[in-house]
Amino acid sequence: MKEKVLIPTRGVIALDIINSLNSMGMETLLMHSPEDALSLPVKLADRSFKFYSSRLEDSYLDSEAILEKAREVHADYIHPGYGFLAESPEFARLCRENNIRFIGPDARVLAQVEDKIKLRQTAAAVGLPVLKFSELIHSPLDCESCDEGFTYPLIIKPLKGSGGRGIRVADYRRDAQEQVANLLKREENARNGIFFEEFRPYAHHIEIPFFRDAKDNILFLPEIESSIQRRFQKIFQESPSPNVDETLRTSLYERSQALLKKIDYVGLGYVEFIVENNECLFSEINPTFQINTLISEVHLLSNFLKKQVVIARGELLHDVHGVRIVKPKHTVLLVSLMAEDPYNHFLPSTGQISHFFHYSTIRNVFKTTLYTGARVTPMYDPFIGKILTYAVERPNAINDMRIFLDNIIIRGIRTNLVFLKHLLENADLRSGGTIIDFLHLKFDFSKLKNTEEQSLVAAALLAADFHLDNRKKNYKGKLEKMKQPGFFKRIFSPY
Amino acid sequence: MKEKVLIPTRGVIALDIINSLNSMGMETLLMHSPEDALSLPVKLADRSFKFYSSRLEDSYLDSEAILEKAREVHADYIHPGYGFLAESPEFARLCRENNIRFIGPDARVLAQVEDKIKLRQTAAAVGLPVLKFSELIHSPLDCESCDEGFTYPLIIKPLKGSGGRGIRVADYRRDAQEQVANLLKREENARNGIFFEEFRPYAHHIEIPFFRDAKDNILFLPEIESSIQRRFQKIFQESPSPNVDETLRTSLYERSQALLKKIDYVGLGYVEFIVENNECLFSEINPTFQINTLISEVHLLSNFLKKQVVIARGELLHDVHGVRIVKPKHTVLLVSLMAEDPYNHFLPSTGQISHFFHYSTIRNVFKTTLYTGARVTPMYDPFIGKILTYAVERPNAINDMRIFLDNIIIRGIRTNLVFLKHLLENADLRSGGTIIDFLHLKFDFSKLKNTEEQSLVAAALLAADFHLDNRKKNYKGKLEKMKQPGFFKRIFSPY
Amino acid sequence: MKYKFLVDKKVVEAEIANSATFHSPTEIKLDKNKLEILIGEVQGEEVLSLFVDNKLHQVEFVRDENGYPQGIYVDEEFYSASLLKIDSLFYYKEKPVSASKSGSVRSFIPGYIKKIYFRPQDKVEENDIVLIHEAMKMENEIRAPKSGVIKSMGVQEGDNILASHLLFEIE
Amino acid sequence: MKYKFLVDKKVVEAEIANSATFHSPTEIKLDKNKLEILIGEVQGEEVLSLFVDNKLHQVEFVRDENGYPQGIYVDEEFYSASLLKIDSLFYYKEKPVSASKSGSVRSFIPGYIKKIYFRPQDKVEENDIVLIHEAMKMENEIRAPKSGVIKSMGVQEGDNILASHLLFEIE
Repeated sequence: MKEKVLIPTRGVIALDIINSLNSMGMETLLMHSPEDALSLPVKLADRSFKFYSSRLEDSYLDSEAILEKAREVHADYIHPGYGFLAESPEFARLCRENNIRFIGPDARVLAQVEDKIKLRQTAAAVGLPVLKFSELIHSPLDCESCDEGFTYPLIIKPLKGSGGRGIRVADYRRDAQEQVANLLKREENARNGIFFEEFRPYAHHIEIPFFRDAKDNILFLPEIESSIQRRFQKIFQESPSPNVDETLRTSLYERSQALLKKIDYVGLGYVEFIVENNECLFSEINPTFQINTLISEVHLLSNFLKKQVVIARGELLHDVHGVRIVKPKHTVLLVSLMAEDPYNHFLPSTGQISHFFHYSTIRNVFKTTLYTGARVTPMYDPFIGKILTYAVERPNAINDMRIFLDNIIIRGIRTNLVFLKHLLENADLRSGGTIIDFLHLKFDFSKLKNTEEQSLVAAALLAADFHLDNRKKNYKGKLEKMKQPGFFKRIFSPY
Repeated sequence: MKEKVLIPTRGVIALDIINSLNSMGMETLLMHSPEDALSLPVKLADRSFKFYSSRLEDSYLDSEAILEKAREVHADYIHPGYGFLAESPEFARLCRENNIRFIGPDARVLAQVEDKIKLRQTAAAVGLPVLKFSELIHSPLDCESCDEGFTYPLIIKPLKGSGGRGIRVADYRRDAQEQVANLLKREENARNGIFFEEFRPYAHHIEIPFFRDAKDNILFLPEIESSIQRRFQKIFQESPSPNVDETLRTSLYERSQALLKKIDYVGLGYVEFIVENNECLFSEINPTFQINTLISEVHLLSNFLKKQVVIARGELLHDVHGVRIVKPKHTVLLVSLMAEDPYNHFLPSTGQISHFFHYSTIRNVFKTTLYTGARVTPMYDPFIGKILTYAVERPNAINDMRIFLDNIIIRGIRTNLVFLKHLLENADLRSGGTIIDFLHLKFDFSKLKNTEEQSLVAAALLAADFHLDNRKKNYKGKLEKMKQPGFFKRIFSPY
Repeated sequence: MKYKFLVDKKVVEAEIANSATFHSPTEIKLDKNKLEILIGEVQGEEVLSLFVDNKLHQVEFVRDENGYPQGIYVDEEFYSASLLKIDSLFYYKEKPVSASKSGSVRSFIPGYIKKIYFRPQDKVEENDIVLIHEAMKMENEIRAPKSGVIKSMGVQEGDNILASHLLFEIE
Repeated sequence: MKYKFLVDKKVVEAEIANSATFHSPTEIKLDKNKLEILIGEVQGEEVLSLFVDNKLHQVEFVRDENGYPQGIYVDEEFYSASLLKIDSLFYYKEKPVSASKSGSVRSFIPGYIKKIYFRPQDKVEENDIVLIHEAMKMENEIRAPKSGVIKSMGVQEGDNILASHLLFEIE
């Protein structure tokens, strides 16, 4: 009798979970919104159940409906993915009360990492330097007192919540006050409060992935640098980081270990640091399975989720005694494919995929929800795929990634592919100069187009188009005014 | 200035070559038949040139046209792929005369391996046990004398030629005579002759991939077992072989080394042995880049073609001094995707791909010429893709492969996917009992269908189809005779 | 309603409530078993996804020229099938008459004419190889169905032909 | 024939032989450069592949409602473009009049109405945030274009809307 796992989540993370669990011989039961009825997870899951509405509150956030289904199908586990209910202590508690194993840290741990200020205070208490933060803010008026000792620009963050949601950068106090006012309009922010945090444009964003069990056995994986972000969404990630040396690495591990022991964290997680020069400041802990888990799987050469399930069963990490640190054999890169139009302010681009093609090569993984005929809806996150390459030498990993991007064709929506291609050719990136404000300080968006040669090709094609059109018209004996010029079909795709 | 490589070949091997050369920073110039004008290699190559006709003699076999184009575009190299001109000493000679580097062994070496009987005699002369072969046959009458000492069934092989083309199995003498008569109708067979070879259904087909340079430095890669074949086409390959132990492996390497030294083979190649019990009999040498080169790349963790180019330049293997044997870290599997209908005697299936989808996972490569809209023509080989998985434990590699096959959807043509799925569940295969006549002796083709449960699902769907149709008809008030029954569209695909 | 099918030589009876539209999960009785069918997404007339016991299946119906089922592919696996009975009324299917003239030989799959051994007016014995029809790597020896004289050749060496192309006629 | 384009703010003149059909490799003169264009496969009216100097390109034309080019995607990269001249005859393009009524606010992309802060008849100051329009993870604060009274609300909280959906009107 297969063990049953209920998966009330969507997108690429749902694919990762379904795929891992299938290969572990477990039965995957997906819950999906009506909007997602034709999505890839529905096609790959063993069974799938539809929420009655696509409103978040009535679907992926509806813990009642999820638990009811779990009872009905006798699910042994629930894997919440990330976001949605994955970080909710309340939901973890409800799962336990229903005797369903929640795949993730328990309610106690989630509650501890949820409050970002308390967590930093705890970290400071065990001797970790922490990223500077302000008092809790409940009104725009608090800004004056709270920004004392900060220099603008600074970051405004909700006390709770994740996934970059609601994070803002303020350039001066008036700006801060306006943004605070708007953020406080959201009920959960008004309830929990928000706070200021120092903004370090030249620092690096470093994550330490780990597993910890109830007997203080810890498995540490190579650090992941995810400095390069757009709208606080990670765009380019790599592991190990070119900006972390052995000394720094050791202290990152030691500090993580101390904090995790202090809060007795049990499960999978990511300790996040802001690193600048030789300073490394603790920022927060991400307690969920993530997009970049794939990176750690390459380092570990095994299925990451297996360990998550083991710990959810209340067992110990059988292959870890004390502290085990996995050493990287490769440089692993991960880029995020987004349904955004780089030529229109990266606005979300939605629609149906008319052509989708990719040519897979060795030492490369492309996980995406796209297929020919798939629909990208405005309901959700523009994140539609991730691409991973790895090689012993960092430059080779970058080259492989660059080449692979040329072997992806997507028609029907606009994506950030061109942007990614240019990013991978950026000299600072290639020399390892990945910093938090990279896209403003190091990336020239005007470069998004136009080698001289290419614009000649464009001109030639435009001319050919008109020329053939003329001939057609002449042939038909209509020389006067062109009604509908243009010979080639509007969308012309060789794939 | 990029070095230019002319690539007068097609299909998956063309993709491999283009991809490797691109990643080496070389310019890829493809030559393709009109039939292949929309094929994937055309889309991935830097530049492509069309042969004027699709007849083999006027396209991929037209050495004149190829060399003319090579001169015109100032190609530095020609990579012939496999088959076609890759094994022609004549073509290799012509390339040299035109000062174009032929990527492959030179004319002298190709001539030596082309004649299968001479080569076995040479091998025997340096002390290798060889696979039993007959005198040369030039007429059906020769059969009586030539089958002396053989037991039927036996194998009939052309003296020259490759790719399983023209190989037959004869069950008794009269059968042999008929088949010989037919084979001799082909001009090249009449010229070169054919011969008998012993058929060993329970033996294993083992290949030793190697690189050898002019200073007798040899790089040996882990042996590949490719016993399981259909119509002498490899279907399932694995490396290392579960049927080769260390002692045997050592002697395979030693014997290969002795033979290669004797004929002073320079370049990439595969020494083929037939292995049964502790006997290992030399069969032939394949001098070309192959489908299963991908397997060796996983073992070597580097681009195989790079070394082929180095040797084509007349240089030495810089990282090999004396004999270097690469030890396998994984079990690597490779299956062949064929455009054949397993429910219709594996007849070739041709047409346009209406849906193509695959979901790539880690430690897995899928190289295929398919894309949504691609056409599979009857002109060529039904080989349309290869799928590779690898894992430390053989059973995991098999499971990963099995799961990955479920994540491939192909509509518009029939493929051997179902067959492959069943093959991977075969108990003998899983226990490593891969033998040359596997499909006749160990595989139950009737098993290609129908778990009890599944046929119930089929019945339910048929009933639903009719039922909805009835309702439709009733609704329209037509109860009498059904004209066009069936509610669902003829082809109904959720992807 | 009751439907009786022959599925891979096994007789299966299926019972469905008359009202069933499968737009909500609906039970089908099959002999001693039960399965629940649900139509997922629909686009115009076309059903885009179909669930049996909440499991999505890829389904392809193979029908004869009258639209009656000859078989069905479920998740790539083929099941021969024919309808025997709807409720109590038996169902008789009229076989289509295949229009093959003896003596005229057609290609059964697309391919390439590799070699031709006879010319029009040549005498042939039954079973002589008349031509080699190559489809992909397979060489098919096309033989004379009967002894006689080649009346006409429908192909030349090097031709690419489609399925059921006239190859030659014997009189 | 001579064609003059503005491509990314650069003027480029292209010259093509009148007879050119590009079904055989055909040269185009561009200022001091030359490029060879060849149409590959054609299916009916549609061109399936196009080569420039034997290199296959993915091309997508963006045209205005009259079919005139506004830009072109070449291998995913976008080039703004407009036609200036054909041979000697200048070409004037008439701009389409956009039909936006001041005071009535429409969505610029599809999305989801997260929050509404005003009701019809409410007074609003210019620049007040009237509603939050969420598209994917982005929250767009939709503000009042002018001071006045909310005449009508085109949406409710929780609505999923398409682009250019009427959000509200101010009088």
